[in-house]
Amino acid sequence: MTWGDALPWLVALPWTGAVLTRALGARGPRMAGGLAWAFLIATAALAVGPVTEVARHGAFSYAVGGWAAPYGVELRFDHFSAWVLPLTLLFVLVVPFSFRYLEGTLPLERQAPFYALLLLNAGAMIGFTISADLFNLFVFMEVVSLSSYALVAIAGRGLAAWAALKYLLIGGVASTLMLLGVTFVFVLTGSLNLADVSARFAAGVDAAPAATAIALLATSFLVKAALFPLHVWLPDAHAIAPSPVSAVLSGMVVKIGVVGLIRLYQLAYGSSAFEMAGLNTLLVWAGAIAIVTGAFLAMVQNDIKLMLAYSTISNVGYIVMGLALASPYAAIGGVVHVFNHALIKVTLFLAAGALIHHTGFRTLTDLRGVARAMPYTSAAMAIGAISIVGLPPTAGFVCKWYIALGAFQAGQAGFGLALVFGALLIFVYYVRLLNALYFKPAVHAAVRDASEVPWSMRAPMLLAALACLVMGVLGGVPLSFVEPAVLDMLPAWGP
Amino acid sequence: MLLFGIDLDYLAFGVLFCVGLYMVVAKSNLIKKVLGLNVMQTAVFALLVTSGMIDGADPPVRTEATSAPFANPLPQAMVLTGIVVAVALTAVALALIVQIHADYGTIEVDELKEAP
Amino acid sequence: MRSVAVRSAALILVVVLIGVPLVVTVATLPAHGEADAPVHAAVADRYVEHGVAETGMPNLVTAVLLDYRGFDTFVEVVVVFAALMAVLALPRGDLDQDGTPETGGDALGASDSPVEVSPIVFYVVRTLAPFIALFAVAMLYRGHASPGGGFQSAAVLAALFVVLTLILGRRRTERLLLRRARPWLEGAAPLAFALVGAAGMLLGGTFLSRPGTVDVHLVQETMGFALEIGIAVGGAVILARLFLTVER
Amino acid sequence: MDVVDARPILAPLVSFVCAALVFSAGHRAAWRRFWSFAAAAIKLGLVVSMLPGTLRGTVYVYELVEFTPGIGIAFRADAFGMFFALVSSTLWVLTTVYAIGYMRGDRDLVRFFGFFALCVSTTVGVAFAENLLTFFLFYEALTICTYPLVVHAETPEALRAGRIYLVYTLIGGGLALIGSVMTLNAAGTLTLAGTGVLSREMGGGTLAAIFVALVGGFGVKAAIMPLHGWLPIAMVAPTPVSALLHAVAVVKVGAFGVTRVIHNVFGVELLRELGYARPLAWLAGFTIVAASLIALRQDHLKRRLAYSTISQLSYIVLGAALLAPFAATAAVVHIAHQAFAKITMFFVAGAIQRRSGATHVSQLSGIGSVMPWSMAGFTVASLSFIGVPLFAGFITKWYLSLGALDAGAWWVVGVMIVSSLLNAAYWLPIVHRAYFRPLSDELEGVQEAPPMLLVPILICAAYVILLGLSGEVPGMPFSIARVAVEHAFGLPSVTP
Repeated sequence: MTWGDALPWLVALPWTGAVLTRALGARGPRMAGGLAWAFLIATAALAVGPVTEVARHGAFSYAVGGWAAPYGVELRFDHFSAWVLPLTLLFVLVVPFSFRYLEGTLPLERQAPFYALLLLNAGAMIGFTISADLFNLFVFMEVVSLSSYALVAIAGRGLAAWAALKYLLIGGVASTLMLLGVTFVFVLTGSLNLADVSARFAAGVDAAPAATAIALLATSFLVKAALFPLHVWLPDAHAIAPSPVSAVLSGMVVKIGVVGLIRLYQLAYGSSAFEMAGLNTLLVWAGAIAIVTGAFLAMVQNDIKLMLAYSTISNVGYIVMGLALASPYAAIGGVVHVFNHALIKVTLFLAAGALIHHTGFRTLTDLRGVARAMPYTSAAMAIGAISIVGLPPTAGFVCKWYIALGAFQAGQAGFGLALVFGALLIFVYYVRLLNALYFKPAVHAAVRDASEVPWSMRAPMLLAALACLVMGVLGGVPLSFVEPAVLDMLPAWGP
Repeated sequence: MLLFGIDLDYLAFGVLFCVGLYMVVAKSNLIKKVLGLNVMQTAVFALLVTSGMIDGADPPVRTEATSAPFANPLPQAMVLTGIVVAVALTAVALALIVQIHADYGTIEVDELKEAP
Repeated sequence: MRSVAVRSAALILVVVLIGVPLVVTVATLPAHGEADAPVHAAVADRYVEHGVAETGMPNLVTAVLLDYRGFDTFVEVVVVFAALMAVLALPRGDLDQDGTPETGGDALGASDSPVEVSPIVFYVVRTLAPFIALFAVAMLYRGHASPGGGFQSAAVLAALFVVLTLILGRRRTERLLLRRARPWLEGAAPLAFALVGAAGMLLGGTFLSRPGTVDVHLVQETMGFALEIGIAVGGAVILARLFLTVER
Repeated sequence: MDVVDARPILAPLVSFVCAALVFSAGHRAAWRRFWSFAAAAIKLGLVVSMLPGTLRGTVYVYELVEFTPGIGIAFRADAFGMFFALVSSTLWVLTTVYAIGYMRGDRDLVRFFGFFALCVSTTVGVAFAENLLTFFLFYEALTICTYPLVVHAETPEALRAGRIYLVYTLIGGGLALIGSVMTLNAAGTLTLAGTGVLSREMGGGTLAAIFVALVGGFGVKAAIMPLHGWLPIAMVAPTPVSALLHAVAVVKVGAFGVTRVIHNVFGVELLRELGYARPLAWLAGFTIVAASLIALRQDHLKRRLAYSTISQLSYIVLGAALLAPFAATAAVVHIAHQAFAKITMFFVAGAIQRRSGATHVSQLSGIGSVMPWSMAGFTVASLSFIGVPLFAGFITKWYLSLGALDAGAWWVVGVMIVSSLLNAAYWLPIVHRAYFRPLSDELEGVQEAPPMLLVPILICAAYVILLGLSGEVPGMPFSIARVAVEHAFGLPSVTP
């Protein structure tokens, strides 16, 4: 029984949990949440094994169904897949938050499908991260997207359904492009296994269709990751969804696009000669523009959740720019930010959800002076705000430090300067948020005497906020995984 | 079978794909958009299945009646999965459209845009 | 209606910017149709030569679908389950959860059926219903030897359910879905895969593997059959529920 | 030699824990005072316990975490760091006592004392930073912690001051980040332990960019002339905040940073070759004179103090920029002299405001008769700034001039003389108005400052005199400064 055997169960466990939550929840809706939480904790516990295994002995793979790699589906757990553990732990934080949060938004009998969808989403994201088969990635991406569309539409009336449908249509087109990319790769090489395809690409395959295949796959992943020009669907979807869902969407689901991009980099290793350089410069510029416009749009919003949704677009820009700068430190910065940003965004959305849930207001002007009534929630919000902009000693700073370093190392000092000053100036606008919470007198009575959220909502927020600070100072742990992951990805970038 | 120097299957795929994409982008009726999405997916499935075909080969079911050159079974399995995914997507899309219609009484994008 | 400018702009965007380059690059793909095309290079010949021997399924597509790439099908089945969860989670799903509204008697074309039904259709469908069900079961049973399989029979069963609902009305066909067991039936497919996967591991193999020597296919067939039934039943119930929930 | 010891990290940690305690359960005033005071005392004890070792030349090192090779968070209590930590922890004890007295009955005290403790923990963190990354980490954390204190009053002007403060300090932070990133990129290491990590063959362009970025970045907090705008406006903060932050913590971090860059990042020899320090010295000289001229016209007492701080800070920058051992010693030791003198003045200004509500110099006529002891402290501090012998200020000016002569910078002596005259021109009238003018009617019935305020004033004033007299006595700031400078200039260790 090697740790490889645990890999399929990392996916099957949450999914079985989803079915059981749905089935048992239909009878006793109260226990749906608890059951879902139990399954997620079990998955997190299970994930510890493979993560320690990869830390000790490096990447390992597992042939599902007993068929060797190119013939059957292969699951591969490399250093980057260790992202599975923090992903599950963040879910373990989000679910208890939604116990009390859903009381106001979802009728009892629809809570079981809600938790089932969360579990399906978690399992699919884990699956996407550990799968090493192109078609398998496509199907996992579908489960992630489908559950995300549903989770967006779950609470609101018409407007949520409309936002979800927009998300669905754009996501559907992206999935079709991905399948087309997979078809191209299949027609060119006849195999679907990532390593095998990469070897066959390296062995030489005619350039034009291979470039189209990579372009198609890249476009599809960038739509799912909501990189700047392809981000249109994100703000409405993430702002309208209930807050725990927004936390999951902005924190983790968006990162699945980035994971896809990284797998594409590893796939394209063989054909790095002709178009990787082109893709890199395109992505660096797209990332830079994403940082600026995302942050600018976030600044001008008055609705808290819209502000956070736009700042997700800006942070995806950080990650993609870090990856595309093709220098070791920049890539480390980009990859670390995949995790750090998830952590920060979960903190922010949970805190925002708690504020909205207890005061009923969504805009900064209405939420003035809420810090006196809800000190813990505002503290989590403040720590999140400081981290999102990337001031030390928070988690957001680590990525900025490394990407700036990588930018200088890659000789593109301009991006480094833009990155540093772009982020810092934006903090002056995030001060608007802090001023509103702390330093302005309360306008509405509901805000002045709002009660602090119950502990089942407060504990996840504070834990996430604490993790934001701890990961800033003790960033060593994630970096011990990210560095090897980046080093064996480096050759993929060619000139 | 070549037409204008391009393989007929590939040309058919291109046309179908563009029709589907156009429907998704330009049509204002939501159901037509979802149909457009289906057309696009069908185009990709068609390309996928035909790519595995060998001229004059039998379907990949090994019985006494069928003989040596068999079509490639892998793309057909992939298409089967793809179709099921397309069904699931369409089901959710239609459910959303029904929800929108219930709340706004319209499924035209232009009218929806003015809605509060 | 949409202004002409928007439509023509979309047309140009689609056709010129995406359509033409797409067709051009598709044309550069290696011509298919020959046996030596790269598409068959990697894995195809193994499936064709040893497929029947290794999986005991003459229908190679089902062999690939259920055995070689069984994990894909597991994920795919969960996609369908996720679609049902999505539809049930929508606000309109409320009414259907506890009980369907009590309407309509047993008369011809019950009042709660969504369409008026002519007597001819009513009687033809009633007589054909058992044979359709039989055909679905046959397709399921022969799935591993001839074209067919779990999904196809699920589709046929669901179509049958829809037709019956049209002529008999929701309340009577609702009972077909065994209210108490319904939530479990919906999850039949994913559960089946999980159980078969676990069984594969217990018998010493990997997840979803099917131990069995080249000639003794007993264990393989039972596990394969269990998956097929799971997919058929799960798929049919899910599709039926999707119809009921969305149709109302 | 380096000794691995946990104390360099325990010192910042103590006040961090105190902040956590105050935030979580500080609602009861008694507990809050107890924790603030206890943390201040423990921190001082920790720092003093390391003093004997530092004088013997031992350096306490503690590595917290290593992110990737060459990049990590580590602490190093060398002589210069010890000097700055000693000054700030001593003053934190006095300021805590003063703040408890001054802020009684004010609002949001939990937030005030919490962030107050956080500020000092970051200041000591900066003092003990082993590399530029740790230095930058605490440098920016200090900005975040001081913001709530600057906007404590929550009035529109306070918020405006806070925003201006942030814009200045964050641009400084950005510059410092760019500088550190370029240093790491060029030198491969960020350590501040050696006497300079950069070298000539890294190319003039990058070296110039690094110098401008780092000195500019830290210069914002050191309030060198073009970058000083935020300091006078931030005077809107309550007096204990102005006293500790704008006389000791925030501004000294800037000056400390500039000196670190000159001594440990570039190294004295390299800067002599490159000649970048020359324009910095001119800029500092200009700031000294210009700030004093502006201070002359300020009627608002705290703004006059602010401009005097700007001028005094440039003494430190000037001393470091002259690249001569004596001037460097003057620079280092002036951190203490200016801190104690300026904090006394702020305490007195606060006491006057608390007692009589007077904030402008013109309202102070005859106050010496009603508040004799406070004004006595004020007078001592003024004499020190003017540079009268037997007071701390004299030693700085004396050694600075000696260093200037070594470095052949004659104009510096002129600047010293002009600045002394200007100081006299804007401090003596206040002393004169306080003691030799009849008591103005608004000040009728004003009593002396309450003991909680008066005791810190007198202690600081006494310390100013002590510093003036001590000179070579081991254990006193001057001897620590000498050890720090010997390390930076690579001189043989002169002390026993």
